Amino acid sequence: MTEPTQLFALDNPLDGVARVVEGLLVVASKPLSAEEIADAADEPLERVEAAIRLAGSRLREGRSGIVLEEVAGGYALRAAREAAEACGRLFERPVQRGLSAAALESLSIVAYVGPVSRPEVTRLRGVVSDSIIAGLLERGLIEEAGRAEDGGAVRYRTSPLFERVFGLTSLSELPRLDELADGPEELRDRLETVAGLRGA
Amino acid sequence: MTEPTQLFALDNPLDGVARVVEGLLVVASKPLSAEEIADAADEPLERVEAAIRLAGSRLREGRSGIVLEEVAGGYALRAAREAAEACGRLFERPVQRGLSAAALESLSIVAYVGPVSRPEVTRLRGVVSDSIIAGLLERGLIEEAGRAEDGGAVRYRTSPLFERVFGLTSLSELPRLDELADGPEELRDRLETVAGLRGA
Amino acid sequence: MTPRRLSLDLDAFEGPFDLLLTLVLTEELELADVQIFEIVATFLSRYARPTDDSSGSYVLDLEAGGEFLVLVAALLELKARELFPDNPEIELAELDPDEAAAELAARLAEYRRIKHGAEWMRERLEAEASRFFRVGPSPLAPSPPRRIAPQDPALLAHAMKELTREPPEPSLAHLTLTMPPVDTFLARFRAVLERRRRFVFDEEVEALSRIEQAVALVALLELGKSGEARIGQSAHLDPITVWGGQR
Repeated sequence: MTEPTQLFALDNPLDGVARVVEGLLVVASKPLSAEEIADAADEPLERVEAAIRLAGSRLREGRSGIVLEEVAGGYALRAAREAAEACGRLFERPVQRGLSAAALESLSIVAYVGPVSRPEVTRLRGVVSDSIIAGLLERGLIEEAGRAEDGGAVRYRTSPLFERVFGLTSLSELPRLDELADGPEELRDRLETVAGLRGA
Repeated sequence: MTEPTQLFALDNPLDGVARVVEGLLVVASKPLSAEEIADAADEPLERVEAAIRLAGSRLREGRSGIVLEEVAGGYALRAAREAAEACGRLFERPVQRGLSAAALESLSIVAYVGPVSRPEVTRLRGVVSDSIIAGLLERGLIEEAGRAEDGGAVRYRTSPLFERVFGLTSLSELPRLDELADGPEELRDRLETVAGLRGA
Repeated sequence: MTPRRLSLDLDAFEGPFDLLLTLVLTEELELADVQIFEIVATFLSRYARPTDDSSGSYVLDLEAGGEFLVLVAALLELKARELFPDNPEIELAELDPDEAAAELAARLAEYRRIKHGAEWMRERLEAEASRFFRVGPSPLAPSPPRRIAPQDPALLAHAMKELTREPPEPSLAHLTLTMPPVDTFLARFRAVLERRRRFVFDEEVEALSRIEQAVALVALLELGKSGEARIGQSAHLDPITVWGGQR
């Protein structure tokens, strides 16, 4: 097998720096800025920027299965588009049958009382709920709905996926809870009271 | 800038599969076996094995900053050794850093004797080893391997991360212990020699 | 210098050997945490010296060695007992010296191999120090949404009902007072009256709890009602005297 890039490597004095850039990016688990790379490589920023361009010219669509991409926050490696289908199969996850009791509790609060923030869900459930909310976000069942008026914590509402999973065309189709409370405000008050009783 | 590999890519029908291999490896978070790659790429195993070799010939020390290696029962990407200094400045090595002599001794027991329980490690070392085992578990170097047949203590084995950290393709690459030290017979001979000398 | 004063610098202990022995015997130091091998190594580094004939042999101070061996043997036996408290397979005392030597050699050989394995691993780690790889997810890995099977909205309503249900009142069941049966005191007072003509109730129940005293008083009133005893008190709040009556 002929190796034309070998010649090319000898020709370009930046090649060593480009290889260091590639090495750093393949180990990183978050995008790296040019400055971070320059500090790590102990090279001047301009030289590193040129090396990033050189590495990018090698690691690009059609030429390599590994593509160097500029993203928010710096540079990172991704799979080439021609590998997308294979990557999709690699990361495919089995269908999840049910939701945990904790997930259902938090979802019901977001659905009936939302939009609510993480601290509010924690207060209304009486249990720290950060990781549950993160899980619901990751699964796409809830989404961000801006911050509270006073500029406080980010609040969440249920997503279109939530409606599809629960077979609803809108939140107004949720089972009614008339016997519990008259509207979301009253429900929220009631949850707070009960959470207080539990904590006591 | 001339791009000789482009021509080469057109020449080799395996090149597309090799790029898919590269794409899969750059996003995977653990080594992938040839079978896993073949499943994801939807290609015959032999073709994938040839493509892995082709990708490996491109992603190797001296030629690329990203190196394809065979490790822990599969294939994975790592940084070229020439990027090690830069990587050392940017990345922590929480898994390897500060493994004490006691931890290495316990790790050696799990690797050679495993699956093995905490009490067995304690017996072999002659020192209570519970906290050391807990530390190895936390670093991800060992993992649970079920309970002993009699439903007794949980037993441990080394993890794929252990093989990756130590750069082993499999545990069978560990050197044989009888090559490393005397067997009981030789040791007994030596004890007796010492006893004989003292008697003289 | 006697080996008792041998200065030790171990993971678990720093100081003279005899202090270590004292701490072990008073159970202030876990023998399981002590590497006896390290003690031996320290001893040898201090008391063994190379012979003058460049043969590679060592001369051991026999007097110090004898005393040291006795102490270390005792420590080893203690340690063996601690490590194998209920292992019926280890009957060290029943082993004859030959078997014991074989067992010891086998153990030592096993341990030496493991030490060699650990040494190989340490060297390997050093050699692999320049191998860096990513631990954790790739920053641009695809993250396909996890697919979720259709769910019944009634589950949400149920979860909300459970959340708004007031918790039950805290149970006081565990605080229920346990009362001794009245019969116990009836029998006890009858037994006393068989031995003595008269007794002072207050002295008899002095050591009991308030609950037991109350039950004892019920028993006493029972005896008075049935005519088995007469109860008297010289003044309000004075000690209660009890006399035997007719059955």
